[in-house]
Amino acid sequence: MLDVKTYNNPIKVTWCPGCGDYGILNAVKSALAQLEIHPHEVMFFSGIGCGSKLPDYMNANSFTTIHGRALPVAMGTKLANHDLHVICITGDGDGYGIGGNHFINILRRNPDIVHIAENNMVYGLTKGQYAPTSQRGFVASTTPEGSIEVAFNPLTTAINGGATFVARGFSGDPKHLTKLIMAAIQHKGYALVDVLQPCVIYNKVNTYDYYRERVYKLEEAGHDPKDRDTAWRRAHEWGDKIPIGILYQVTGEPTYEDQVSELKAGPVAKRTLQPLTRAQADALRQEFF
Amino acid sequence: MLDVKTYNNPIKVTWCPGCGDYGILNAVKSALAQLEIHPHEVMFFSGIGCGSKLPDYMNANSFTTIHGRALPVAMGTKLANHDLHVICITGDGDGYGIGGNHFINILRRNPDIVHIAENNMVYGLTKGQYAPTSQRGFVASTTPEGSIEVAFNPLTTAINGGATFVARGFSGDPKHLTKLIMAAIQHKGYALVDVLQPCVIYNKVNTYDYYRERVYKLEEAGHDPKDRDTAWRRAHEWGDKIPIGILYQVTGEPTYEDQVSELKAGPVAKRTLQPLTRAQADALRQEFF
Amino acid sequence: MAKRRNDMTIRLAGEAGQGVESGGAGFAKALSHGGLHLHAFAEYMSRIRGGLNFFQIRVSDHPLWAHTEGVHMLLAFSPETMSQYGSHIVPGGALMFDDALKFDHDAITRRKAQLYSMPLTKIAQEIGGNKIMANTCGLGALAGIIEYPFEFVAGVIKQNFARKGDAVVQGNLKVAEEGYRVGRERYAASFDWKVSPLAERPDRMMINGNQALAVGAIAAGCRFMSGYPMTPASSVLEFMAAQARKHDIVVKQTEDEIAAILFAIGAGNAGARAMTATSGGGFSLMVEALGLAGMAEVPVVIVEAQRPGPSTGMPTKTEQGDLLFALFASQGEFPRIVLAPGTQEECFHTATRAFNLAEKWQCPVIVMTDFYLTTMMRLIPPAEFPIERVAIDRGELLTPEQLDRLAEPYLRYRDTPSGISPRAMPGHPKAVHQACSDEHDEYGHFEDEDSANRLMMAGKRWRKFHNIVEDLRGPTIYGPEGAKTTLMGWGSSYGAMREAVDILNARGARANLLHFVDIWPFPEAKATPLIEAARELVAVEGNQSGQFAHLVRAVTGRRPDKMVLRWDGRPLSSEYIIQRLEEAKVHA
Amino acid sequence: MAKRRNDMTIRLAGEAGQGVESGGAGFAKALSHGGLHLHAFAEYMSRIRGGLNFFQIRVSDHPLWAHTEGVHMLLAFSPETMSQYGSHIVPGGALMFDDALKFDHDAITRRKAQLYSMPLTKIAQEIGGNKIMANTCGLGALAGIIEYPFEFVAGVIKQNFARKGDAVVQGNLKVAEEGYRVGRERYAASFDWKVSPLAERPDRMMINGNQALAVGAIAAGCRFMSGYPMTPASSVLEFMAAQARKHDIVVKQTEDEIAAILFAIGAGNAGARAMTATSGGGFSLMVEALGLAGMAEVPVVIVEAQRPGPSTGMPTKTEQGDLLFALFASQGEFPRIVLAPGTQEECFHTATRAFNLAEKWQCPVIVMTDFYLTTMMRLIPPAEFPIERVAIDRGELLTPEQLDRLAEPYLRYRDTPSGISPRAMPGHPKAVHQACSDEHDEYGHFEDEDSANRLMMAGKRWRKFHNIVEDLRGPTIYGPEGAKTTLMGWGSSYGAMREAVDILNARGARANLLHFVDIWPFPEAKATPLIEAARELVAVEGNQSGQFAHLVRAVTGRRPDKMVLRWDGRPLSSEYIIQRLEEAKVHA
Ligand SMILES: Cc1ncc(C[n+]2csc(CCOP(=O)(O)OP(=O)(O)O)c2C)c(N)n1
Ligand SMILES: Cc1ncc(C[n+]2csc(CCOP(=O)(O)OP(=O)(O)O)c2C)c(N)n1
Ligand code: SF4
Ligand code: SF4
Ligand SMILES: [Mg+2]
Ligand SMILES: [Mg+2]
Repeated sequence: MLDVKTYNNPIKVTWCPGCGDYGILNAVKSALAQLEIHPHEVMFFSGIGCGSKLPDYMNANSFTTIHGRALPVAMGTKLANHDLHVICITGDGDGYGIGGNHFINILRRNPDIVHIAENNMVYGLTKGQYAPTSQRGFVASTTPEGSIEVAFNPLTTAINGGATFVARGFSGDPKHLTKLIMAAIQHKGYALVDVLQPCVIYNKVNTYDYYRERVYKLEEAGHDPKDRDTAWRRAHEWGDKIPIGILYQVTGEPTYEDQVSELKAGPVAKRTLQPLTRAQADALRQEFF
Repeated sequence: MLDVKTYNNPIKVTWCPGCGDYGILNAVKSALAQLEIHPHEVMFFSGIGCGSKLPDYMNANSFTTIHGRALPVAMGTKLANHDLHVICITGDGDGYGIGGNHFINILRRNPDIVHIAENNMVYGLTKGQYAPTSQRGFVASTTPEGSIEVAFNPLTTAINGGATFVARGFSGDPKHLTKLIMAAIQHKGYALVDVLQPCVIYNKVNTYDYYRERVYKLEEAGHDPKDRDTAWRRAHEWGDKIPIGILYQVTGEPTYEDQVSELKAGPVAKRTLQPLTRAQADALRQEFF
Repeated sequence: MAKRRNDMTIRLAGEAGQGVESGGAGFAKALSHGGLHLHAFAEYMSRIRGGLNFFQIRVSDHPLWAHTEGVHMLLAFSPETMSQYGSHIVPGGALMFDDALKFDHDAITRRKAQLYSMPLTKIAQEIGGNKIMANTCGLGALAGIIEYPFEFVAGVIKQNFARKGDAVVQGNLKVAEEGYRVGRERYAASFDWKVSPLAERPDRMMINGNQALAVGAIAAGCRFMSGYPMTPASSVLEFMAAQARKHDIVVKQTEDEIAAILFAIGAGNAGARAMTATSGGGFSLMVEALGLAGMAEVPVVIVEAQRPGPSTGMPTKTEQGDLLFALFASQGEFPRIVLAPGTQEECFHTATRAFNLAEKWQCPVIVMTDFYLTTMMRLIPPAEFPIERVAIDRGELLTPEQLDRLAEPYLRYRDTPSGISPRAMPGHPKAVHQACSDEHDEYGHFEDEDSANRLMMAGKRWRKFHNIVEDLRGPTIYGPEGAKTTLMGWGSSYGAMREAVDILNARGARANLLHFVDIWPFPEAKATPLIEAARELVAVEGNQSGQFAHLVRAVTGRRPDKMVLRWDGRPLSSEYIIQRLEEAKVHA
Repeated sequence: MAKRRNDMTIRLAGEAGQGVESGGAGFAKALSHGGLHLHAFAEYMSRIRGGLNFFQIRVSDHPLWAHTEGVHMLLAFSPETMSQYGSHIVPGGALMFDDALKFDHDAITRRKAQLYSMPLTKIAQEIGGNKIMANTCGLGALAGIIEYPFEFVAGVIKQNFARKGDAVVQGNLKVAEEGYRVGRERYAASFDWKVSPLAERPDRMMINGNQALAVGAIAAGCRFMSGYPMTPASSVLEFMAAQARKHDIVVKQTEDEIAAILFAIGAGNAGARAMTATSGGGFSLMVEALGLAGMAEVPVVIVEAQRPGPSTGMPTKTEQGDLLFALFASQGEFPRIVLAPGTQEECFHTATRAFNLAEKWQCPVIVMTDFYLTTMMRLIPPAEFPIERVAIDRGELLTPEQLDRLAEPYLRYRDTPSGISPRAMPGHPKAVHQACSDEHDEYGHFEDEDSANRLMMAGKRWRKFHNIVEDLRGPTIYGPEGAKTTLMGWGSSYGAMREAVDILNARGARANLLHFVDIWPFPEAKATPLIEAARELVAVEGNQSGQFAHLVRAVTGRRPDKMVLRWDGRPLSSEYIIQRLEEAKVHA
């Protein structure tokens, strides 16, 4: 195991005291340390939002992209250099709201990418508007009479859309979360870890207490993550009992990178660039005679 | 019943001979005629693609928007004037691909909007690239070795995402399709009719014959569209047997418009505009003292 | 040194969440009740708690147009404020702080600022029984030091805490009073700046740019707003959401900015006055739909509240860096109108004009603001916001009665001399309405081949673009004619330029200004003579390249003689302009 | 009238799906095998079957740069072609058609065109046993009428039908031969234009702009392309997909254009040369990400193949309407490079330069083409595409060995005099790599508050922008120095301008041209003297407002004396330019 401090950097964390993002940051570092992945072997991608600042607080490769767009940038990097471990960090508004189309499309592609979503069910950084994951009736600055939309369910959507690993964690239980993130990294294929992340400022509904009273662990409830139908039904559970743990996992599916012929000889980013040979050039010109 | 010719206009249809879109156009006209909806009472919204030209071939209000964006424009219109029947016509690339985020969000909102998707599982107008709905392995100009993505399933996605009416039609059976469209129009809430639409030029896999051999009618198979789990499982069927008909319908859910307090007094587009009264103006200024 | 009365700047500074903004707003209210003129603005970080924020109040007995850079009294809630803002205190000014906080005193005194240590927490605890009232105590002390009558502070406390019950009101009152007493006793004598209430105390509105815009939109009959949160535009959406019920406005936060503008276009095409608001990043996502509005000729108002780019940039800072982007955004060529108000009053009037212009010319109207303008507040007489008397002109929108009488078939895109095609709301039996993003014929049907039709339709849109300019205004002129130096700017820099002009003229350096609200189509006929007449033309802009100067040169050929540009995320100020003017070399 | 040899234009026209393009390409090949020079371009509709398409071949014994408007021989496959294109036939020219089709003969003869009725279907049926060979018959007849030796037609038939088996080859050969015989017998005498093979018949490549760009990209070592289909850019993606296996290029069609550019940015940042291609509508969606590439300093090449806007516009027509949009797209200010090749050769070289510039300056490079340039073909000597000799310059990309030796901590955004920060590919233990869309410090960490840091980082990017210009080229000059008239244009209009210059000079009206490939940052030092030296400066552009003229005036102050603009969806041609020049009034 590596020293967790390997991933520390001198940047001052700007999250509010008590924010659920701290637990996620610690869990991520701890998972990497336990798996002995060095800072230069992993690359983080995030969007914009409170949660998306996470990579900035770590010593590791990262690309803080734009709001909602971590996934496609990560995909481009993975396809250019699949030697890198790729971890995406998104907010709920970021990853499921404005980034919704990238989300449903990464599900169909199964790249070997880990996606950790900091799901606080509110827009934190922009000061408390409702999010797609906000519960129906959630009162916020832009929904003074309460949201009138069905909340977006990332877990059922992921299972429905083709994800091969779907889990939910709770940032109030960082040990359990660490295990989930480790499992996600070890999973070959796209792995979603949706994290229940209390925003202590703007979400007065889904608080630490709210979750502590409700969460239960799937692995303790005899859940079989291999069966898609069961997983999908389970993923609808919300209310008195909220499941955390691995909801769904199917192994043996080829990753996207595995299926790209052009990557058989190794990452394209690592090929030395030189002009084509005379023979290659002639063959290319030949297309036009 | 109105005369179907009511909806004719002098525009020359530009679809290829044999295109599945003809059957859809006829079914749409026939459904409106049977429901006695006049051309000025309905408004069509489409994107860009072969299928999206449909509204141009009808005598009825319409807005041909941009590629992938019919749904949000339709939502804006519906919220401004909910007296209009609103029907969206999208291609599969258009409505489920580039427009994917609008699709998953309209599901959560349940506006009283009909969405007819011309699903030919290929990009027609741009000459035959693969689409999100293309079957895995589909060979096209941009996927010379065949698509390596899980095909997007609009039906399971709709059921998963909160749609209150989900059906599939086949443009080779316009009578049945007409009934589905009528049911969709009569449904109060968002209604998706995904239509299996052969593209006779670019999709040599999913042809009329392909479908004729495989489709069966749900209503003849004793399917209960009220149960979401059953519907979701059924919506995965693809291969030797392909279900058409109403997969899922739940009634009694409030529409989005029903829940917007500001619309209680009627469509906002129809209010006469005049300056605020002195009292209103004073109240507004009062916010800043 | 003689006391200076009613001309000072107070800054409250601390971490996010420490009540800097609410405290500042309360104190501003107290000053306003004394009939004083105010300018207030805030700086905050892109984080929710911690960090460094300030709220700054400039107070005077005459109307104010902008902030100034020097601070006379800094009320510090956290030690970091000192290292960051200490240098902003003018000589003789003071730093007031809770004696419970640790400061690097030397650094301050080295700068010739006075150090006013106050037992704020202690008083709050002892007198009020709750240290949360330390802020109240600080504000009381502040009033005491500047010798502003306590009754005004008391009035605000009563008003603000009323809904928390009498006990809270009384507690705060007592704490404030004690703060007042101690502050005055200890430091009033040594502090040179004083504020006293004026004889005339008319009601004035304390309003920022976003609020003024939203009020203008409501006054203009906006019936639909869709948006997606983005600093500094979010508060337009939030204000509209709060007002929605009262004015029957449909307000919708959408999944992204693409949907936001498309919802508005759908509503606008259906006949509701519709708007959206965003910042540069969101506007980037709206670009494709902007062209749709141009092609389909849909009226829609888009507020573009700028912040420093590129990309995510500096979310809570200010810049005027998106002008050329807004002018040319989206493929192809189509009529659009770009307006950039400079003050709250202009925000209000520009909003109402924007809706009228959008409907008259059936095209998108972009209103450009920026972080500074949207958040800064001034005290303004209510008469400047004649909400009940705005003119609503829907242009050639056909009424149901006109449509009933229609003889020929309705043509949505009828070719007319003005370029404007009379518009029917969809839903009338006489006027089936077809709109189209593809090139189309007069009816609205696809016609993307024919050359003659293309020339007709592109010509029609082109005529609109050329005719719009008649409805637009030339620049505002302020200052003496034939001045030696002419400052030229647009949008939010108005206040800073105006104050700079006043200062320069007071110094005898004859200066005036040309300020543009109406930017595109460029009001060439009205502006060119004024630009050409300028002796020394100075472009003043909150960006790095001089974007407006680029535009002016492209249209008029005139190159500014100097450029005063600012792009460090901070707003232009009169001091900055004058200092740069003195340094500025001739622009190469 | 004397016969004119080797200087004519042939147009094949019919519905989509009737084989207009394949027939035309086949005939072009036959001509090319005779050593002739060709220019070919097609016009088609935004539909898959039916409608009206044409494929036009201009043939000559000297190199050609553009099409001409007049048609000498129109081979019509459908009646509509006649009403639409009849007027394009020059006096004395001919319309050839299958006698099975019904035409309005009068309309044609009124225009002084000859009518060549041919039993194409009949011959196909009787000789070949299949009416599908009517096209082959028509091409045979065409060759007969222009007296081009049959052996060249036969050669192409053998080549093209080889994989369909001998029977098909023989059938087509017989049908073509009979067409040749009948055509020649009936009409050769009355037709004035003839084509004969040249003595020299070097191999030349028949290549269009998109293909030339893609070949350039492959030659430059492009390793990643993502895109979303959009006319007229799709064929770049499709060509790359077809070549992907051979050159180990990852090619990905994404869910939309937003993802397309972001995939490319991700790949570019990871160290693979990456590109995307789209048209204006897709580029609109890429605008936000463009700014990300600017801020995060990621090399990426973006092809913007223009078509007439606004919005969906005219998908299969041509225009140069997106220039100013490309220059200023996205919020804020950042370095970008905009290049606009004018010919296939320039497409190739511009693509290779684009990758080098993108990596050297670590910024987005936009290559602007348009429908006309991307689809028109010319016959070009292979030496013009020196694929194996392109220079690959990755700029300051640190090698693993350099990184191994790194002494200080790696700073992704190190402040340097050039503005370029040496770049590490993520993955090296010595260089943890952090990229950021927010304003950041040298390391890449968020720093969106500090004024000094902002000035450093914005200054660094600004220096890059100013230094880039040293790598850019001034305009190409063609024609005599000190000409009376100087045509000024950019991108695809090169060929038409060049031929116009030749015609004008042949007429004694001394003209030359300035053609810009490198547009932004504007190569001021190299261009301004040339622009200022122009006596009569004429802006030639395929748009309505004169966008390049706007830019030139903004930078140099010089306003063109005349404008020749075209915006009906059709490409500029020498005839159009000369005609407008004669009509053009001084630009107001
Ligand atoms: C295109 C764009 N639109 C809007 C924003 C403003 N913005 C920044 S973060 C954010 C949402 C934050 O919510 P979420 O993604 O849930 O993250 P959280 O802050 O809650 O962790 C928004 C809307 C932006 N930066 N870019
Ligand atoms: C933003 C944008 N990107 C791309 C295009 C080009 N385009 C037009 S139609 C189309 C796809 C057509 O496929 P689909 O939506 O499935 O409709 P179909 O033609 O198959 O009916 C595309 C990519 C466009 N018009 N706008
Ligand atoms: S606002 Fe909420 S999500 Fe953001 S840092 Fe604070 S607690 Fe965390
Ligand atoms: S290309 Fe396909 S979808 Fe398009 S009109 Fe032809 S058959 Fe129909
Ligand atoms: Mg959130
Ligand atoms: Mg399709």
